[in-house]
Amino acid sequence: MRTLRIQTEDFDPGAEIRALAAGRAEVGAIVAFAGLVRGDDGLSALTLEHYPGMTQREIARHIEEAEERWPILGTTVIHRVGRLCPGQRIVLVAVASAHRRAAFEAAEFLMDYLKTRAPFWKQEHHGTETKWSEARRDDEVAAIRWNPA
Amino acid sequence: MRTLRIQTEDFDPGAEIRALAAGRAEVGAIVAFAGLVRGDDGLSALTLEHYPGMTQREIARHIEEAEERWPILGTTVIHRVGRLCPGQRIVLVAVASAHRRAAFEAAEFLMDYLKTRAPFWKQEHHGTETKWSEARRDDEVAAIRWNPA
Amino acid sequence: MTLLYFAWVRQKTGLGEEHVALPSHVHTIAELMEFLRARGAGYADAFSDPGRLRAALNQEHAPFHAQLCDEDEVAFFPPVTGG
Amino acid sequence: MTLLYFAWVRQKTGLGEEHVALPSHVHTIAELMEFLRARGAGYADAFSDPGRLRAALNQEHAPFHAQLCDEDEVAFFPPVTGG
Repeated sequence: MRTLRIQTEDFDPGAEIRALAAGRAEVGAIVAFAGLVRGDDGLSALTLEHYPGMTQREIARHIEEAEERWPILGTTVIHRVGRLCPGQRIVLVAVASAHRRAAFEAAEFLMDYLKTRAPFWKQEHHGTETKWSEARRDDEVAAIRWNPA
Repeated sequence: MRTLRIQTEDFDPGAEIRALAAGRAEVGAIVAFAGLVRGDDGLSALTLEHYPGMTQREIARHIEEAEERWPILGTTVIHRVGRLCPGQRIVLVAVASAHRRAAFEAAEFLMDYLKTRAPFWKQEHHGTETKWSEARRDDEVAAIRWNPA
Repeated sequence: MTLLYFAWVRQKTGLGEEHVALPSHVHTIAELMEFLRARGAGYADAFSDPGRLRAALNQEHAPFHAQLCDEDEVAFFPPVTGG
Repeated sequence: MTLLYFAWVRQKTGLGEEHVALPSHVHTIAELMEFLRARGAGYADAFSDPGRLRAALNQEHAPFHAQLCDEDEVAFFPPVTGG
């Protein structure tokens, strides 16, 4: 069971969690990650842009990789694009498994990919100022831990 | 912000996730774990019993320990007791933080405690047969990794 | 003192909680288990193998050599299985 | 071929997508960047420092020495920042 959506609209984490477990008695654990826009440093909004053809296929490939690495029973990835204000939800990753360890690891693996290597670009709005976010070093390190050279 | 409840009633993961983030622009990450009763081996129901005075204080102490170890901004722990059927929710742990790593680690730390060392006892019902669950070795190992001797 | 029993210890003793006066010769949890074992068939069964039991003293896990006072709350139960 | 520009590359070129015939002397992404740089001030600015750019060929990350065909989709963008 796989759900993958890139959308401008908000999503409902509770409904997505319910859908992952619905009617499946083998699911014992669901780990859900919800990412929110932080209002650090006077941020007034973010605008997210992505490369649609590449985003879909790269995320799908990482879901497949997670399915190969861990015994998971379902995955939901929803990522918003467009203009988002502090406090708004930006991403949801939810993974269902029989046991908790696989669900935790697969969810963290997918989040590390999404936050570091997925083809998204962020523009930060501070009042009337706007700048493009730079790729971050510590995030690169986080992604590398799943694929040591 | 701390929520800790041991109850027979069900809970709403979506509402708990929303409550953890509500009006707090410094929250960038919420990791929620929902545990469900699996229908393995023809299990028809579980009955959970706990030691109320000890459960509350031990879980509260582990939430405090998580707050000391990771920069977390809020924690919700809800555990159900009483009779539960396959597919029903049994536990929710949700942790809010500025960044994802702390939220993932603190949620997993609390779940490992709850699943291995919290004073709960489970009775498994298979049709008309009933037996008490035994403590599990692999779970003990999972809990030990947070506190190497 | 207050005695609490959980899981199959509760089932074997037939009750979840009781209040007893601490006998003067009972100073530790181990001695309390010995004393309880003599209280009837259900107790004898529940406390026949201390290796299968765990104890808490005033809501904290405690070793069997822990010292007791009359106001203490002592609980007996099998190893916890977690939630 | 189809050319796509994202983030500040799109802002500098002034468009997100365009279709161009692959010139016969352009065989690699590096040569394509050289060719594009000569198309006007916005392009010259966007492609002035290849070290700040990344490319994808048919929706896969690709090195600048990758070979091109006329039906290819080539995208230029800054290093991704993730979601």
